[in-house]
Amino acid sequence: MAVLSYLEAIRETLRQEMRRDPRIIIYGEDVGVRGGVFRVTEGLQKEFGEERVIDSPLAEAAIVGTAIGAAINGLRPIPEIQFADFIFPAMNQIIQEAARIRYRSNGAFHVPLVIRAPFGGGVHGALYHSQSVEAFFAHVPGLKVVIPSTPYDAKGLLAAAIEDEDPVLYFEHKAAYRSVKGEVPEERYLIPIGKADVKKPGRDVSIITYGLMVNYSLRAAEELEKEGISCEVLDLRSMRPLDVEAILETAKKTGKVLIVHEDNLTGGIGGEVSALIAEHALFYLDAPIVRLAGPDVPAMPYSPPLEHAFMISPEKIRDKARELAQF
Amino acid sequence: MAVLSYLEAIRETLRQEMRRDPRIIIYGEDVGVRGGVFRVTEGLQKEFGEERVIDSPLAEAAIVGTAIGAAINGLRPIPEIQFADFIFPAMNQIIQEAARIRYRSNGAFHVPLVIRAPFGGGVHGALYHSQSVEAFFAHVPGLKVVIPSTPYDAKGLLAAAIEDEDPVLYFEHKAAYRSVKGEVPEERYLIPIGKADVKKPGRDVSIITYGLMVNYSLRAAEELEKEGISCEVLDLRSMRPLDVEAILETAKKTGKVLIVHEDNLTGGIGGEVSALIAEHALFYLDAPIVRLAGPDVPAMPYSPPLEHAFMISPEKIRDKARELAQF
Amino acid sequence: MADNGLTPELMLDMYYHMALSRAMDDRMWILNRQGRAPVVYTSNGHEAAQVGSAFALNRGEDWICPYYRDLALVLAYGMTPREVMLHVLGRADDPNSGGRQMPAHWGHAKLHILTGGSVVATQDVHATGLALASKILKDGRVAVAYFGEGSTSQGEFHEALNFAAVHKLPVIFFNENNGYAISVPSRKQMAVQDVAARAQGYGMPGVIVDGNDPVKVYEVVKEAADRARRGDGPTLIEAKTYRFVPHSSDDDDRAYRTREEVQEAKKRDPLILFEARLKEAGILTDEKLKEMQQQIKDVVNDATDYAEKAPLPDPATLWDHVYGSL
Amino acid sequence: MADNGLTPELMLDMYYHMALSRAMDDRMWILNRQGRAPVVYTSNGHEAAQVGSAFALNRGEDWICPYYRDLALVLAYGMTPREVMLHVLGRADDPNSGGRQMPAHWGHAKLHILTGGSVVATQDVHATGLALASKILKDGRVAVAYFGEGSTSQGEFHEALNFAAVHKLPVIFFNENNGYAISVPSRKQMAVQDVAARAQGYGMPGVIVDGNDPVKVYEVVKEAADRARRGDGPTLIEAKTYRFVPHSSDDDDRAYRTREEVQEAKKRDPLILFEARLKEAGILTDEKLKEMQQQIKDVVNDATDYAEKAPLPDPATLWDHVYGSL
Ligand SMILES: Cc1ncc(C[n+]2csc(CCOP(=O)(O)OP(=O)(O)O)c2C)c(N)n1
Ligand SMILES: Cc1ncc(C[n+]2csc(CCOP(=O)(O)OP(=O)(O)O)c2C)c(N)n1
Ligand SMILES: [Mg+2]
Ligand SMILES: [Mg+2]
Repeated sequence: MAVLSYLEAIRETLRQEMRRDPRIIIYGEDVGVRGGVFRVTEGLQKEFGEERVIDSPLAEAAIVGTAIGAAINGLRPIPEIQFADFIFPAMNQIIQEAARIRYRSNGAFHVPLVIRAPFGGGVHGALYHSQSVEAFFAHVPGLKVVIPSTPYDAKGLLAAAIEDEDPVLYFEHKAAYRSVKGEVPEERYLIPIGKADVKKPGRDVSIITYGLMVNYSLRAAEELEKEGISCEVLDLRSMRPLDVEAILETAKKTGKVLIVHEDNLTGGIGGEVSALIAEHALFYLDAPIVRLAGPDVPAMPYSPPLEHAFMISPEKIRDKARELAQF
Repeated sequence: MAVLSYLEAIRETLRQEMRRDPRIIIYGEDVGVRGGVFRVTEGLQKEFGEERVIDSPLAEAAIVGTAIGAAINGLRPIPEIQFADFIFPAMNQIIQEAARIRYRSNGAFHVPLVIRAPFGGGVHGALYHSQSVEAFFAHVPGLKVVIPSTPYDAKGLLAAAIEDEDPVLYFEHKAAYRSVKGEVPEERYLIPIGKADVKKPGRDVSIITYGLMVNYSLRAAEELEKEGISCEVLDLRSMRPLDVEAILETAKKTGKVLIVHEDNLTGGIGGEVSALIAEHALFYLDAPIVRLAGPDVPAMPYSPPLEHAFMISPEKIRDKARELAQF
Repeated sequence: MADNGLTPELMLDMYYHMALSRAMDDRMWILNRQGRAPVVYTSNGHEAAQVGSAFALNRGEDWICPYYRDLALVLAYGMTPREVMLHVLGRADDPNSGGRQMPAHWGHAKLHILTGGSVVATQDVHATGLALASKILKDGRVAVAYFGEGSTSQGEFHEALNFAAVHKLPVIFFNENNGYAISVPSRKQMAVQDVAARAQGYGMPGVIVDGNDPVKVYEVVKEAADRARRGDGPTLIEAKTYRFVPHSSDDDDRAYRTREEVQEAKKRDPLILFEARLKEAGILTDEKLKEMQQQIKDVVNDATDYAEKAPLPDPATLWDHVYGSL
Repeated sequence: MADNGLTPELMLDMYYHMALSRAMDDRMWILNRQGRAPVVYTSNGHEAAQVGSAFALNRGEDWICPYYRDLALVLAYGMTPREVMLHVLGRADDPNSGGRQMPAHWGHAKLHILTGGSVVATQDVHATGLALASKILKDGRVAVAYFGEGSTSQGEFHEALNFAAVHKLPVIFFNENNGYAISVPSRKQMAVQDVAARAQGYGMPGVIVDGNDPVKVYEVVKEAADRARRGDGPTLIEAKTYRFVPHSSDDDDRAYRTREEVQEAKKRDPLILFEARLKEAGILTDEKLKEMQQQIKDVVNDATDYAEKAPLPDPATLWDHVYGSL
């Protein structure tokens, strides 16, 4: 099996899907000639032509809004938002339109649409090239939100998102693009949206997380293993719908839950996960439910000491998990 | 003391504040000649002139964005978004600009701004005139979010929001505008943002809520009182910052917590409140933390049976609280 | 009039739909005043612009993206009075939304009437997207977005026109300029007289048309549609019109415009003007008119009765259609 | 040239700032290639447009709302090279952001340089708001928003211009049209040749100016500022320019434009043109030029050294300035 980077897995999946389904079009800022600012779409315009890989005007509401129209009229658009930070001008189209069209039309219309956007920090991107925005969308019924942590998942989740008949936000961690590598089968496969994945089984503490933090949590778990602490790492994969069953199962199994995300603590996905456990598995708990998340400051600063202070690291996860194990 | 409606309390506070501070301007769609579609700003243009009460173009990003500029250049703007549902085009200005300007400029700039918007359902407003949008903003460091439940709070919180040096979202429940009445002192007073309020003390169950649901919860508590069940009703008043201390105090006191909001369940304020308790007061709990919230459907439908099925009612609250008391 | 393709029959049919819409509209307001419809919107005064434009399209095949003002449009496009009333009364069988949306939030998949929400100007972008797909799929369809002049202040209006022009898409932007956005007069909305003045800045034709003349409207829309189908790109059309009644049943327009102004505008009531014109041309006789009026009365009564008897949605359906599959 | 108010001294000062900016810019790229600055942006090629416009304003009093392209602008507006380098290297004393923002995210309260984020076009709306306050407070200030042609596709550009025109605000929209938005050429950005063509649709003057000529730019900005101060409202100015180097240090412009095109554009390098012109006019001598070049070298070295020695932010300050008070 080929070993691909996270970025390559996404690119090759886009290519495979576009070969499979002529209705798929890609567009966004710089996705064509330039192949995207991260080069995720590199080579695709060459293969599929200017009509299927479109350099659009610099206008996110138009990018998403026209994709909605195009989806309704028979295409399968995969618009790219250049950085997740720039998705806000399209908020109105995503939340008020894409998410509500099926419901408001009583099922007469629907919007098969995959919005791709790189997110996350740790790459000197500063306030406006480091944001985690998944919580805004995970709050919205009608949307699905997925975040892969590995090249394998990147492929399977992207194919599933494209297959889905509803709008899916697909966030790619930019720090994972080149640093995370793994085996990826050549043939097409789908990873069901809404299913979490136990990336490492364990007994003492459950680490529930997603995205790049899965990789960091695995590193932390590995270190703790040497200390005799056994962590289970649950990769949520999908922020909406959440896999409630898997969340409760791991909570019940270990009785100690650490939730990790890079997004700001307050109002992040972690609160929802914690609340689900506190409502449905409370009496299995042996310790408080702990969240380790981005600090409640507006966004990630640029200067290395500040960026470092903001970012969640394997060490921070390890320390919190150890503390919890020893509770 | 005068008895005012919730709406009148807001209008009279705006008037009082504008008399006090000539830097205050109001603008938005239909706020001038028409006095707002709910007539909250009625009479203000007559008193303060067209320059201080401005009928703006139909453009929410411009309404909020120009208010940011005006605030930085010395005014105290109070823009109105006609319905909270229409705040999405301004999301970019609120989240990426207003919330981050102080932080990104290292304190050199700040944005004293109060964004008013009617929210909430139960008035046949359907999908786009019934929404609760507070969770989106409560997730954002740099913003403050308040929601009054009574005319008294409406005045004190609005004055405090105007006094605040940072952007505050002030959401008004449109079903409360005329139905909720109460005594309001003539003189100016501030209710500190970030402080919750025990609207009714109790022993058996804590109901943590805000906005119109405070009124509904009080009704439920009254009924349960007759059954010998004593509920404490905590009005959060401020969604950001949350009054963590007050939340933990009531949770520890009763050991049984019911969180109520009209906004969709998943990703709503309730998850955050629950997570705070599950992390910091877990061992005081005698029962699972229960959330009663708007269903996870895209937005409130129009037709009465569907609207009714969506809305939280005093009866639904009563039943849940009773269940919890009997746990 | 012959060379534009409008036969006497078509013109009579236009008139019928204008009159039907006015009658439906009046009935809706009565239902509201009787407490049987919590809120209603209106197309009263806009009928010529809407019906004229509908007739210029390949109805049911081309896409229209209406807004809440477009009752006459959707009727002319094929929505039945019964369907409209099911919608207005929030009934389960409402094809627009199954009773989920407020009245006047149109959408009819089979007729290619795009579902609309309340947020103004979003449909401008959707129409552009529909047209993008049509260009790629070569399905020959034109998409038309309808919108008020107030909504042109929204950023999405701008983004839509710009995108459409760059990609030369088969789309028409049809503005119904009635001079007000609820209470805000257009001089507070924009510093130019005409919405059409913006077209040049996007690189597309901007056409002003008398919105009280359905034939003129028909002609300019036809031309724009031909242009679109030829691959020559979008057109911005501005129909000058007037709303004769308040914005919605929750509005009171006396707060912001004089009765004299409204009376003055009513002298150019498109329904009355077109009636006179058809009579003058010998297309409409007194007899035919009476017959038509009776037919409309019957149709409106039938639609109202039908909808009032129709069941409301089952509360359990609250959970339907959140997703296609989970 | 006398009647425009530009004395020889002022013109020399203009040239100095253009050359200083170019030198600072070059240094920043070196720092990047050496791994000492993770990312840098550029104003290389835009200097005449930026400096010319700055000199036409009441510097430090009027508001400017720059974007990441505007190094020459902020230098001409009074930001010192040391301040710039503190910013570029993310130092604690960076007056723009205390090291919080990426390089080229300007903001300097004392100089009335508005803080900017990365989201394009938001500053157009802020400038409009600053001007709204100026109009109400009668403080005599003009606000100027700077932006690339790519960003004019954003809805907020439209909303800003419309709002400003309706309220006749003292604001100038200054477009630096370099023909590309990263890799996207302007023909894929808009279907018109000139950004200025949009002005008419808002009811304001649209002025095209040679962005390689700082004097011409100075003149049109001066006129627009006078107009604004007179209460006659906003102006849209389009300076035609070119970016000589990649979009940022992360970009590789060979992917989207030929070397020939870049070479051709460089024949109109504003720095070289202005130097020749000043020499021709006898304002700049070889001696003076040499002296200036040495001065610039020293200043740039000093700024770099100073900033490199300056402390990075204390991690504990991560929590500062979230709110004024809680
Ligand atoms: C984004 C948004 N903001 C506010 C509203 C509330 N609103 C509904 S209609 C309307 C006025 C629209 O005026 P115009 O576009 O001229 O259309 P008309 O009603 O005159 O046909 C407003 C402000 C809305 N629907 N959407
Ligand atoms: C809303 C938004 N979308 C995308 C980006 C990413 N981006 C940064 S600069 C740029 C191109 C801007 O081009 P232009 O406005 O012409 O300015 P120039 O860089 O050419 O001076 C893009 C797409 C952004 N900063 N903001
Ligand atoms: Mg109008
Ligand atoms: Mg450019």
